[in-house]
Amino acid sequence: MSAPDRRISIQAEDFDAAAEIAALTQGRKDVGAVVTFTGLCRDEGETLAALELEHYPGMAEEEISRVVTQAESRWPLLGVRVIHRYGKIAPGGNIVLVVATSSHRLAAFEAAEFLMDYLKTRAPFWKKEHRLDGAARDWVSAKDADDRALERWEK
Amino acid sequence: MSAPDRRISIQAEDFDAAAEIAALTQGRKDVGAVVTFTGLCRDEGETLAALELEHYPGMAEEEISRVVTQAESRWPLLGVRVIHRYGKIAPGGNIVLVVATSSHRLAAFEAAEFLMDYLKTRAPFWKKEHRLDGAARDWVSAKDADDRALERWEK
Amino acid sequence: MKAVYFAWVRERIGRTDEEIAPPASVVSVGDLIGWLSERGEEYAHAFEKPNVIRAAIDRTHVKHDAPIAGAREIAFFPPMTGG
Amino acid sequence: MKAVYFAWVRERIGRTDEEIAPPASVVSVGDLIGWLSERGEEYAHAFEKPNVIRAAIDRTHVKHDAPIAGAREIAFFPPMTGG
Repeated sequence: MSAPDRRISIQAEDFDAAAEIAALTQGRKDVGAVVTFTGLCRDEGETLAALELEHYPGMAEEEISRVVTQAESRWPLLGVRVIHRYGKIAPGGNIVLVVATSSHRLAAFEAAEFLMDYLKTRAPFWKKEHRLDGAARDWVSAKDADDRALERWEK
Repeated sequence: MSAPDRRISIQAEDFDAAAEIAALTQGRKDVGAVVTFTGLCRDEGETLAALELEHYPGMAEEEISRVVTQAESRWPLLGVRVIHRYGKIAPGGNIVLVVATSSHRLAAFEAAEFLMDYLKTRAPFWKKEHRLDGAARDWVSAKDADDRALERWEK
Repeated sequence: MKAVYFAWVRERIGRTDEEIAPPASVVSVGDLIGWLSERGEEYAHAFEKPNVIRAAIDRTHVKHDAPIAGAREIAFFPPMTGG
Repeated sequence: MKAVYFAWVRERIGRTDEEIAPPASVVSVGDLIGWLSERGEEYAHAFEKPNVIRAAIDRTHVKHDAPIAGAREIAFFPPMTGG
């Protein structure tokens, strides 16, 4: 089996999920399952002007790379895409994209979930909320639920 | 909470995953997670001319609708798309699309997996293989693994 | 009532659907499979392993012990392989 | 060695990075957090709850008991909230 088609990008620019899926599937007949996760900036209370994402340049790429390598060793993946944006992102905007392709659906689903659980808790990114009323800018707190989500992979 | 944005389609035509994702996310700020599954026609042995998908018109829509209703009652979903193609599909072509959107990633992931597990075993579709050499056309056998995948939701 | 057939059940029987009028002694889906099997070689071939045959009454999956009374459309087919 | 700070640790300290030269008695990441806390109010504020502070040595996550010997770059930051 050849090495999975892998691309990791930390970027300010928006991404195009369809283009990433096409790059992982076009011209090949071995991909049976594509699982795509897109994470977006939410604002249910109509109070958020933007999220600002700070990251640790260099380490972000390296840490995500380590997590992707773990996923590749754990599931028979044909391709992986991870794109994580930084900078200011307005409500409704894209934050993160994970695409995992495999011959079979269970591998693609599990790998995509694993990648997201690890990105949430190990990739060096921090979110700050900018409020519409210009009030205190708050750093988003880490969630216990995200730490718990990790536990299912540690077996 | 308003009813989830739901669309189910059984069609011969190809689908556009990006257009479905856009329809579920554009102009709204409450979607935090989009999980998309695309199932494609595989041919690792270079022996397949096409898969032919037969379905039970009427029941296919109704059964998928029942499964989507179950998913909506089980997870806080904002939107669901299920598109299942029928007719002849060449290797590399799209067969099925499931998109689930939610505020949170775990709900979107679980709902998409649940929908695929149920589609595989309960939606009235049957695949027949057309070989390149024109030899016997075989009906694809159901997999025990697909039945087992269902068990995790029956708790 | 109408019987409809799909995939290799349809191919073996050689038709997509037909009107059937089973006698009153045919109560369940399983009884109906047995009754149909007697209609000729093609039916016997289609239903040779009754336990792999799936059925739906009026577009809803049912088990072989389901009663057929009141059914308008009964479908027979192999295990599904979509998705 | 170089210390780098992110998110509210960076904001409280008021700088993104700096060269530091801790004494030989500062052996572990935890020791370094204690030593930095003594450098002024802004540091004391940033590190007031040492157990919530995450650290990385040369771009790899480490625990507070990790030795700092040989490190070129040590980063301090709150729990991550990406994804």
